[in-house]
Amino acid sequence: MGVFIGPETRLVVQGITGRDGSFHTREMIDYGTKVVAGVTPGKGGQRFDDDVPVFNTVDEAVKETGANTSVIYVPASFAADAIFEAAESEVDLIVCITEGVPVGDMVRVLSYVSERGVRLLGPNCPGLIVPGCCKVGILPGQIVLDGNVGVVSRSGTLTYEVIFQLTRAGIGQSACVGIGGDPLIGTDFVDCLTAFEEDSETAAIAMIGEIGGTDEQVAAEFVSAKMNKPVVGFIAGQTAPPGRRMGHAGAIISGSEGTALEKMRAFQENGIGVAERPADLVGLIQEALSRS
Amino acid sequence: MGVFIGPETRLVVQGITGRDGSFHTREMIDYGTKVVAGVTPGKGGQRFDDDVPVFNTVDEAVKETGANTSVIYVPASFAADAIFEAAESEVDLIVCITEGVPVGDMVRVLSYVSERGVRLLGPNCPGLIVPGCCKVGILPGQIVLDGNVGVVSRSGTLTYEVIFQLTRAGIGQSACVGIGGDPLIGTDFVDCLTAFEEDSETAAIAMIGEIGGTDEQVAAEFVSAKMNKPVVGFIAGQTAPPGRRMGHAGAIISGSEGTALEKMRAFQENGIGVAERPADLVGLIQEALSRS
Amino acid sequence: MNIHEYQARQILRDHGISVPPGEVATSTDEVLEAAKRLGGEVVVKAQVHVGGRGKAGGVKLARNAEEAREAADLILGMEIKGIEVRKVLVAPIEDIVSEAYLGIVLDRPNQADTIMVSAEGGVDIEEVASTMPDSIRKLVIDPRYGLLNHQAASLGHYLYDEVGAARQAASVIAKLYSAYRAVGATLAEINPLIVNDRGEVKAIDAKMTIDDNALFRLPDIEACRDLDTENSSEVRAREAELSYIHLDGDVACCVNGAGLAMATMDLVKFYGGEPANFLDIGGSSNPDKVVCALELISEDPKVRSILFNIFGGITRCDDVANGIVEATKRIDIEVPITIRLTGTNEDIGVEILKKNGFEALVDMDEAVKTAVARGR
Amino acid sequence: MNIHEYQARQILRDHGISVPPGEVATSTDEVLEAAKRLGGEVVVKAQVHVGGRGKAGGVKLARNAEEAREAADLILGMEIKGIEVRKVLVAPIEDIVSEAYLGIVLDRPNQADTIMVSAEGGVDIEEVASTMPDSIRKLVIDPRYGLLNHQAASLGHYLYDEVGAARQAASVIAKLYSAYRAVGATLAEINPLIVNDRGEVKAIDAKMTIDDNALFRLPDIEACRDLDTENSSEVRAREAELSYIHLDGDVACCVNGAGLAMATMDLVKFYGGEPANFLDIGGSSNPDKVVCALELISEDPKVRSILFNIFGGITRCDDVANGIVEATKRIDIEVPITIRLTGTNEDIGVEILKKNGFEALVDMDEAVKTAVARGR
Repeated sequence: MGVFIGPETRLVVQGITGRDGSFHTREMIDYGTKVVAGVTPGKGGQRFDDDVPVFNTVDEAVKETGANTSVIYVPASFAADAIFEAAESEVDLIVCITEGVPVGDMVRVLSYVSERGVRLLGPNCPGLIVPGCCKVGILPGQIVLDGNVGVVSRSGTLTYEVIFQLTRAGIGQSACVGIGGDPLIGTDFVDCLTAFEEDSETAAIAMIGEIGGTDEQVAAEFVSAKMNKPVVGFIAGQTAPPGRRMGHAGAIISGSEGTALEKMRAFQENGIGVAERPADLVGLIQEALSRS
Repeated sequence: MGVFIGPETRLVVQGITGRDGSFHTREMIDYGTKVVAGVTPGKGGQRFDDDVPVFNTVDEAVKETGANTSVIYVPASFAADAIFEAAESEVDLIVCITEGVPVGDMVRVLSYVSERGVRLLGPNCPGLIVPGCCKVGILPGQIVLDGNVGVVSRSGTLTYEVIFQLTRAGIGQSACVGIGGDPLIGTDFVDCLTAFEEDSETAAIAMIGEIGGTDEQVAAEFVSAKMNKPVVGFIAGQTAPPGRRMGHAGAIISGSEGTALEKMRAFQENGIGVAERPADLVGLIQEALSRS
Repeated sequence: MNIHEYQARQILRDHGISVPPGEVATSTDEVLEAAKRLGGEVVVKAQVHVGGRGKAGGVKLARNAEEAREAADLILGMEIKGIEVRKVLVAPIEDIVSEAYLGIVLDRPNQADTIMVSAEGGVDIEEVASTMPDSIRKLVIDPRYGLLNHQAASLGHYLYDEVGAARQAASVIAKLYSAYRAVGATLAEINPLIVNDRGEVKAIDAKMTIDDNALFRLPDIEACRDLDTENSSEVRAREAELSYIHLDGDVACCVNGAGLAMATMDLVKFYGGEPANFLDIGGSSNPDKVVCALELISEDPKVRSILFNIFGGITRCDDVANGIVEATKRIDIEVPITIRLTGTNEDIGVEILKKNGFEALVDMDEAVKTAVARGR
Repeated sequence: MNIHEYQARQILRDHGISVPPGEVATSTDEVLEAAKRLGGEVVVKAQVHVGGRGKAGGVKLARNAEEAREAADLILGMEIKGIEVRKVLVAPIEDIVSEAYLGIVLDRPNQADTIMVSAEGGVDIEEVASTMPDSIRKLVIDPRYGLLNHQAASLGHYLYDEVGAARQAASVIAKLYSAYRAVGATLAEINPLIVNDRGEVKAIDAKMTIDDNALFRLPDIEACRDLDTENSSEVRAREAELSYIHLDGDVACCVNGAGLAMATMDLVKFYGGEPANFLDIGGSSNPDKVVCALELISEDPKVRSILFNIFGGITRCDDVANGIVEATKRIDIEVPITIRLTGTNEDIGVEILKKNGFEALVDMDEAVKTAVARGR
């Protein structure tokens, strides 16, 4: 198995008949992901694209098809319900793409998934991909290249950018994971770094953070304390004016906490090479790989 | 240590300044229980009977005095709050004497105490006593006698009756535990039987049940499956008319479940000697002790 | 506490559940008028707190208002399982396409609330449970999260294939759970939950049992109590915070604690007597409770012997002794009183009794035997 | 979304918290009349969404209505941290015996809501946190059980020795938590929470931040939004579901995704330019969003170069390309446009652009460099 997903991943798509759900289901199938079921309440019994069976509930989908992973493309007002439902159905991994989920919902959801021992990725994340094998979410399959660099990022499209630049430089990825930029998320940097450290396919890791919160600082300390594999990083938002919101609810500079400068310093102090531009990650990774 | 309490018990009394709380605090102190603190919100800083320090919160009481056990004598409307508070303060055992606690409150309370790994006895129970050592609750100390019979009961005063008759016959007790007659309680028959089975001071057990629910049936199966020590039993409510409530909310005959007859049969089928009258328990226990 | 169907229907309505109209009536004329207002074709249903109304003839269909009046004439005043019918519910007849069962109960083994649904509605759930157990789907509610939306949705889909009905049912389930929690219920049933010919999901019959211990914070629900359907002695007992159930024997029992009270009744029977009541004066007793208890007993003409069996714990023997002395001064008791008194403050209690000419026994069996013998 | 003090006070009042009276006014005459109604001795407070009002002169005491009018004359129209004051709150002066701090915030590291109290109120909590950190008591709320009564009681006792004040404070804490949850807040502060000379605990100043993502289910709260205090471009952007923040530079950026947008701005700066804005067109874009984005940019007179940086994922390149074509037909754009387009449906998008005379770059650094150069 790769990081969190792999050839044994059997995917159920929640919201399979929606605009985004249907588009990305086809993309995932084309990439080779085993999409075994879809869920749209009221459309149980139908088939998506004359192929994937659709169920009214995740529970039925899991029981009938043996799905072990769920991906969520439902509107924000139903996203918390969808995560609860997936968690109760006993899948191992839930990937929530939906953005705009109220944090008040997430407080309850995170307590529930952690109690049930289910891994949640997101919400408001692009999902994850193991190049040449399997993708869950919305990461564009054509930009990745099979290789040995783990990519983990709080951002969506900035992740694509970094992957794209690595691939253009001939540097392949073992897995790319977008953890999402919301203030409350499931899987965090430390979870992903732990997985990459244990993953035999991964030789070095690129970590992409942004302003707001202290997750990057916590991750930096984890890297120096617990990791043997080299990690390099980039922080977006160096020019963001203090106190202004930059789209992501998580990207708020509050007082002295969470500035790009602070995070970059935490990286440096803990042995994480810091890229000034996304493009500089390529050189840093090449150097890290040559050392390891 | 005895069953659940012993010489190392350090007790905090919630509702120490109330009518029942103050009366029974004096009784417990007279019996030798180490009452180290009391709690009455708003009376923090005072001393009960010029001796026991009173605190506003259980948390303070535990931190200041090292209390490890709590007993609750507050009115029904505050009982759930009192249990939550005791559970959060990290005592090991909570004994709730209060009767009339809404079951809707208890549903949440039981989930909370079980999560925190705290033992709750009650509500609506007389508490427990280890003869000659320590008592927590309202069991009259003068009726017990130190010995090797464990008594466990869903009832209050019927427990006293059984203890009284054993004592008059010269049969002492290792511990007497009243688990309470409400439909939702913390510690149940099986918990007490487990403790008695493990307790080196206990040679035989008298179990007193009543109509309603299926706890006695579950306990009977446990006795035959897991216990080596002899158990004898009595069920109150043989003459209770079906479908009428007999004071305890738990004592309702619903459908075919929970009649005295059914419970007595479960006892017999699982090797538990059944007494027709409370007085008959004496002979049954004597016989059991002579066999063991 | 049980509440009537019409009261339960109102609670459901207050929580947004679709319930057909209906009126309560206590006379045939009221039923006639109600039936006219409701369009004539109605069902007349006895409002009593016992099951099996239908089989007992307590539910009748009427094609017009006059038939409704005739039905009411038969139902009002009839006795169902010993309870006189004093009220009926008059409701229009719905065009029923399908009948399902929906219930929420306090689930003692799971220490949680459990929702049960079955597409086999309209009959007793006990019957469904025994004949078609697989048709019942149960959901134990985690009290920490409450009923989650997807859980209600899933039960809706279980009941109905049609998505509109499934969604309506999910909504009814969520609202019933809100109602159940808001009124401190230990049972809430909608049976049948119907789909009518317009595809609407509606609650036809409703039943609720309220936790007595929750009533102190729910004055509106306490007001649902129907004192007419209760024994007046039992009503007075409850007001005095006693637990009293009238029975048919002649040995009156006055005991502290429910378990001991039941054991005392069992022992009365064991020694050849018949208990006249169950009477638990409870813990923390004050002398007034004992006075009320003796008043209730003294009003039962069948009673030929009175037995006190008091084992003091939180109840103090001196309080009970004072109560007995006080009560016997106020009330003229003509039957023998046997007193067993032991436990907390026993010495003081016995002293009080002696001073006032009463004897106190210590042994329960002896006291019961004596009381039974004195009642012969 | 931030709401004004007077709006937060109303929410507290709706949840049963004792808040002194107060009136909002937008003119000196209104302030005069309000002050008269409130008894003359009042405080006049600027209603702006920034901290440090007091230091900036935005809060003034008045001994009578005429003084209030004079205070309002100074405050209305003044600028605090670049925001013009258009409204003031007029409230009577309370006799304050003690000032405490009470706040509830979304606690990211604990993934829960946290209550903070301190007996050192009336100043910024950041200041308290740095000067007297031990005076702050924190309580992380378990979302599964909510705030438990004993927890609120314990915080009340922590704040006040006097039992009456402690109980009132516990009640305020419980009500503030209800309010916080009901309005989807991520911050709710009462600072100061006072005890007045009659021993009453009251909320004097109130501050709330609402989770934008929760507003869809709270139309009443959405209605609190003060469009006057926001940049009109930003208001229009929000209505079009764009994230837009106006800045002072000359290179306009139009990007999909917040992280990439920030990285793009960083790169503009890296290559010697100054970003004119932050603009995230988000995921699932439709062509209309791009049109609105270009409209907003074209209205900024400082802009000398426009840069699109689109990496298609859930956003499709063809949608963006269509938007650009559509927008440039509708709006007269006079500055150079540089487009970087790659990812989902890239081929179709590039094809559309080419057909309409636009060039598309693939490399981000190259695109940023080009856009910066074109803006010179």
